Amino acid sequence: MSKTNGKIRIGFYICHCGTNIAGTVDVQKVVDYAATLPNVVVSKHYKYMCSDPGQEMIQKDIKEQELNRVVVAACSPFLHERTFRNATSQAGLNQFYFQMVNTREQNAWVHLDPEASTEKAMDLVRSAIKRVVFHKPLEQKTVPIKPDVLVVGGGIAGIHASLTLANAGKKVYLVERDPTIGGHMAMFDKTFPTLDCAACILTPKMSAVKNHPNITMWTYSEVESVEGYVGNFKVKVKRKPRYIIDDLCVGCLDCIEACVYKEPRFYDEFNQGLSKRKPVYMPFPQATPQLVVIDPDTCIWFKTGKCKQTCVESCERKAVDLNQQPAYKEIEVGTIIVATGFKPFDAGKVYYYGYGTYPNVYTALEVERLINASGPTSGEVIMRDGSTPKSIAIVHCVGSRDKNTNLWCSRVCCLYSLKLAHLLKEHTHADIYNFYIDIRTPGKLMDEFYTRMAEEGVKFIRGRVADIYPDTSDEEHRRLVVKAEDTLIREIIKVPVDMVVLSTGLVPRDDANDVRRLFNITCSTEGFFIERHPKLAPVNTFTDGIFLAGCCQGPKDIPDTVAQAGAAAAEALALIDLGYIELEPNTAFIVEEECSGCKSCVPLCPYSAISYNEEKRKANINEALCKGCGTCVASCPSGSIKQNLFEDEEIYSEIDGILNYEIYEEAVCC
Amino acid sequence: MPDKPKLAFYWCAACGGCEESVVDLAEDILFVVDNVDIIFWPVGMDFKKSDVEKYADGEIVVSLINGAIRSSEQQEMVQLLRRKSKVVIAYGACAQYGGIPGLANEFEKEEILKWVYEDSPSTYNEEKVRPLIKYKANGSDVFLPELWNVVRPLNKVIDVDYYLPGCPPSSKLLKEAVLVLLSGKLPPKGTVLAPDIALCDECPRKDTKPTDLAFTEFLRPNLHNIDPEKCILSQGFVCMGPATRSGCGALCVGGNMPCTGCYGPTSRVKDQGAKILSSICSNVEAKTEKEIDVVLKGIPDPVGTFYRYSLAGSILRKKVSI
Amino acid sequence: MLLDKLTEQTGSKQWQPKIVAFFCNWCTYTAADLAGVSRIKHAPNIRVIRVMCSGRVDPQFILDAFSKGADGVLIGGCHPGDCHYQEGNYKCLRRFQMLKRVISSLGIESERLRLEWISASEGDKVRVVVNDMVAKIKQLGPLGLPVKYKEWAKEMHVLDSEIAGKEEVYA
Amino acid sequence: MIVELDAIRGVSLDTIYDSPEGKLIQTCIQCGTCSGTCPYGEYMEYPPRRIIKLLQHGLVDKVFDTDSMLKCVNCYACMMKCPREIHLTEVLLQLVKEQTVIKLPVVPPELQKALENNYRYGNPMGESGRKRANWVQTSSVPIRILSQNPEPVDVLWFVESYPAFHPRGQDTCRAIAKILNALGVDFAILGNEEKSAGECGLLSWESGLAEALVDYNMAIFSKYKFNRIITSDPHALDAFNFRYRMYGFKGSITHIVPFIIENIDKLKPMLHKTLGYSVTYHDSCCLGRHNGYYDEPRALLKAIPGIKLIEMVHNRINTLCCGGGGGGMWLDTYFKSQNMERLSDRRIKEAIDTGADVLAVACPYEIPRFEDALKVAGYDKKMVVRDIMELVSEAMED
Repeated sequence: MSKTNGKIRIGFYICHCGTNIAGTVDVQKVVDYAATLPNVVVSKHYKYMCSDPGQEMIQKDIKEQELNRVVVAACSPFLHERTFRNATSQAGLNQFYFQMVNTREQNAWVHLDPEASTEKAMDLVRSAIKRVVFHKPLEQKTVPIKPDVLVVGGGIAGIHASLTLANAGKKVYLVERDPTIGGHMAMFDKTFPTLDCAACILTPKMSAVKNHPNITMWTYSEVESVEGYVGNFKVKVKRKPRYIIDDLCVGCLDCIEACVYKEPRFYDEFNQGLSKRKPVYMPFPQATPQLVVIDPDTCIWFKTGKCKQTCVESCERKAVDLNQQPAYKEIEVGTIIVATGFKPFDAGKVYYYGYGTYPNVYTALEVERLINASGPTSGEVIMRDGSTPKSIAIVHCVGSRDKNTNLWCSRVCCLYSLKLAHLLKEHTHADIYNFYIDIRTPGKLMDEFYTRMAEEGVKFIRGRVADIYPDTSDEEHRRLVVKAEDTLIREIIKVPVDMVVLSTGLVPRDDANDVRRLFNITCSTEGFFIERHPKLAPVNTFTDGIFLAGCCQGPKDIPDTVAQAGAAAAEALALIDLGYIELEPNTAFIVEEECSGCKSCVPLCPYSAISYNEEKRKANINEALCKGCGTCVASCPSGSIKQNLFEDEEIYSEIDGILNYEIYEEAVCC
Repeated sequence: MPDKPKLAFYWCAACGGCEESVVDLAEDILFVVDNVDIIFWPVGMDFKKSDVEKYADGEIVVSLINGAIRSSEQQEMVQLLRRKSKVVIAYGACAQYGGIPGLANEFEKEEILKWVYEDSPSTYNEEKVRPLIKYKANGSDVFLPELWNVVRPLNKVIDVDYYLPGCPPSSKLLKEAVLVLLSGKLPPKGTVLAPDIALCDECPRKDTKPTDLAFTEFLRPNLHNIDPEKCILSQGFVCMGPATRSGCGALCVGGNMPCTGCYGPTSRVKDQGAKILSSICSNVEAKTEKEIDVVLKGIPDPVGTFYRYSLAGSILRKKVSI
Repeated sequence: MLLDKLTEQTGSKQWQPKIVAFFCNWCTYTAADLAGVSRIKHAPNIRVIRVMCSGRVDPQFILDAFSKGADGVLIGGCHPGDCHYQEGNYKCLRRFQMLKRVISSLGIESERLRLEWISASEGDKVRVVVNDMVAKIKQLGPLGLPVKYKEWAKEMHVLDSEIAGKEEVYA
Repeated sequence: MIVELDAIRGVSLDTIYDSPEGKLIQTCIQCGTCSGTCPYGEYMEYPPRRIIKLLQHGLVDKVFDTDSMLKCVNCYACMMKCPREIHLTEVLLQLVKEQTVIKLPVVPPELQKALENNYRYGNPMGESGRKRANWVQTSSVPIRILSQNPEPVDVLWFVESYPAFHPRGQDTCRAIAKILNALGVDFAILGNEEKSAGECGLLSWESGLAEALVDYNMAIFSKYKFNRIITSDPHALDAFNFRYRMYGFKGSITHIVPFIIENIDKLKPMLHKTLGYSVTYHDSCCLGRHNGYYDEPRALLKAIPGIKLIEMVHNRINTLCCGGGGGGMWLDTYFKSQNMERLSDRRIKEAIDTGADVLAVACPYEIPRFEDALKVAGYDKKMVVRDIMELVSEAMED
């Protein structure tokens, strides 16, 4: 005979989490208390509930004690709700007969007073025990996953993720905003610590993307809108007009030669403005795809409507089309990888470093171009005033670790500063002074690289640069004086140098907020996208089916970026290969005989899941479209919409439990 | 005719409309009179309290009590009727939720007395005389009922078996209720003897209501004309219909006025006012605090609008005094 | 006796406000978790009920919590424009603006009901908001509606005994 | 970067770690920006970074035996550049300064005198308080003095000691009176009732004196009805905005430059004279670095017809101090005795390098300091020092 006899039998468990919970919450007291509550037949504590023995204990009790409800007080449900639900269902109970109490993140970790903490735990445990009574057995919802993937951003992260997926046989759409893929890595000269040439390792991957049959590469394009959900996103991509017909252009560059501007005179983005380009240009020699682009902001035809259009005439293949309009592509994908990258910190924001005021103050990215063999000076370090520096100061932490700009350490600056020190020394034999706060070189072969630079004679001065100003004592040469406290020898030093390199940090892109909204993911206040869990789900977002790769999630170097891109691709593949994803059954439904057909709920649903049935004169919710926010439930004026997992009774019982309402009941009977 | 079931009517804090509704039965009242023995009906016939006291406990089969409870006398009378009756029905909105008298719960008793006996424009009372609960007249003590601080629905004072909603209940519902009671097939205790679905269900303008409701302003029926063909809510007038039980046949809408909610909420709702607030506000179009406030200003008295009949029976019951 | 016990619980020097919070799953609940992971200490007076979206917060829940003894109710949702469900937070805001008017005309200080936009990254804002709310409610003192209801009911009980006396007079 | 005044009220070196400021100090990364940017950093045995480290190790007493903090001129450079936003100038250095002056075997006589004068006469130069409003008689426009006519007034102009007594300061005062009058501002001054607000840095040497002056001036303010206070002295602005607020001052205080900028549309049509000067503007530490008024003075100068503005190498947040703050005004002799370069000398070199005709300022200390420095450099015939208000007034002439 069943012990349950139709009765509710609750098993309650509280986890010590080592001392994480038990150090603050008196778990014995909570267990003793829970045992006195109605319907509780088992009340236990254990060192680690999420461990195998912990789970087995629950399963054993479910079977032996014929439990039909389980409540576990442990960490956040985001961490282990799934674990305990699985344990519950493996013991033969519907997994939704389970309720979790957040006793670690939202209790033990944030409160100091053990008494208050224990009392809070008891309130929430009582609340969960009351709630779980109303739980219903539910089935999980499964959603099929479309196999195609959208990768947003064509830097090294997007390139690597796309190739990984394409090599696994999946169809990939790679969308890049700029006219070429390659991102920041394409601008670098060499990479630390191995000093391999960035172009040599990147360009083969760029052409592999271009030539891969499974990759549709859309450059000079932007994602306009994203609708739908994991498994079935509908994405609209805008292909900006490059005024060149892709299929006809062979990259011969004749049109550039023919442009009415005889000399290049506009800011060249790829070379950070250190050289000039024409309105019609190829971003850089290895640009992928090998297509020129016409920039309407500088082209005289677009600005004045008057031009001889020599570019059009020059093209034998008639590839120049000045009337080209934006084209819109609509695609359906099951998963999305966001790899939108970073932006270097705007060095002008640290006003006293004189960037933009003194021509010989450079940013690190400018120096990358300056020392690059295919850069504006063909790799010779010739400064804006035409001279070659004999002494160079490299200023670390520009815009980083500073409450006035950005708090974070950008992680790569120390190492690229060392790299630039080496390359500048190699190119100019100049004296190099690195002004640093701390040298941070974690990772494989990184500190060895630091040692090597020291051996090469690069000078290191521990002190943050406080002021940079022209050296007035030297009237002809106008060198720059770099002033700082050398904190190790405790002296204020003024070092006259010819060139200053500002090692700027990595910051989120200006439109991070728009991108975040577009994909319905979250970002920190500074603008880096937030991963689902910093350790256990580092490439997932809070939105199922959308993954992160590269510096859009936070500053990182190339190896980590590539590793993360691979991980994001693997996460997408895991979904695609399973073919479906299980979702919470927290959908809303309308009880037809209760609905008066007042139609108030219909406009509330952003997913158009609610429709009005003209025949029955009632509203109806399409479960497949419902995302389970519960807004219509709260709004239904006659209480005729319910939400699975969040029914009114369940929430009322939580409120009752928290406030221990029984003690009042006698008082309020009449 | 000792065998006919005994029936009592009583009124508490009410306007008298519920009593009228009994008369509204018209010729059907004869049917009622034929089948029951009305043993107490202060409005209609001359009975005394002592007449009721004479009956044995439970001897009265049904008491239909209308009006809210706000004085010592009303409490005393309904407690007496409860003792003497098998079944007590809260009759009408006031007995069920406090009704219009329940809106007095927005004020303190002293505020009310001061207004009525001193400050209202039509009052002339220089000595500020107030009624006494007990005074001597011709040598003997005379008692007046004491006004309570709180207006209560009937079920906060005595145990109530059934509810007949409405201000007043429609005669159709009353007749159906009487028939059910006479048949002896009693519904579960606590039942509201009206359909458990909102008014829109039977509203003649239901089909004119759009599915893309979005409020940009709220209008008041005393200041703006109502289109007699279209859903009143969709024109921007607060209509309580979506949050109110049906059963009246959408009488007010038939008279081109919005529903004010007298039938109370459905059984699934604890607080009618909160629910209609939730629904109507959710459908406001504005998105910023400022813009939202501008639109919501069109409802100058939210408590009086959303809780017109249900304040005393709502979750919060009454203004909290310090 | 019971009343004394209740008063003791809600009115004594040891009185600690109890705040019922409704946090949306995606932003504010996550932020509260982040506060935990970052060990950002804050007042222990808050009891969180997780809902998927601030749009799920039925005004009835708020009133219910007050009537059952909450001294304050805090709703936490995603910032405007950031709702995981696009617009649930706007719906919450609209109801909130009206509900504030309702409760304050019924004598409940509007500071007892608070709506805050706290994004998943704003762990520290959880601390700031909770501490601030607790401090403000401590200043206001207990709301203690259940105790008040009990006090209101007294007028009826007091008269129960008087009725007995009066009946004699009537007789 | 605003210090929570409530949080530091009553904080001492012993209790600083219990204050929110103490938490900030614990986050110091010893980067040395403070010492590196300090104009006298190279002359200090314990520049700010080392003071912080000593404090962290409980050894801060060592600093009191040196004259390091005597050399702090309250220029706010360390504080504004600190990557941890430690309020060095506002909090820690003030506390160390007070201890330093207690421990000093001999207080430099000039400083001693200035402190005494402030105490006895209500101004640092030792002038009779009864002559404070004498300059009013030389004004071309009528100026209301509240003690004579205590009717409520819109704007109370807090004149301060240097403008009231120094001949060049009085030039500025007359210019301000003329401008306010032309703009139709309802204004008045306290006249002889006014006492020095207590220059913010000077106050830090002597908290007793600070309290006396704060109490005095706040009592005077409470006698009259006015809507806001303006002043031409950024040091007074700082004193009111920071020191006075700690003692409960709640009034609105604005410097004359942003005040005029509020009325710039009304002023512009009155500026009909083309001046034709090339001008370089010196950002005062208190007005610029500490209160963030970088654009307003420049906007005002640009509104004057014919003025060409040239920037010095150090400007805005990176400005070089004139050396007059933090008591520096009365320590020139002491600094000279220590073979320290006078900061005003250092500053005018940059001004001369610009080739400008006029060095424009917005602080009453700077006129005498820079005029003197130009004289020493033998450059006083080529460049003149003018308060912005003087230039505006000049442009208003027919």
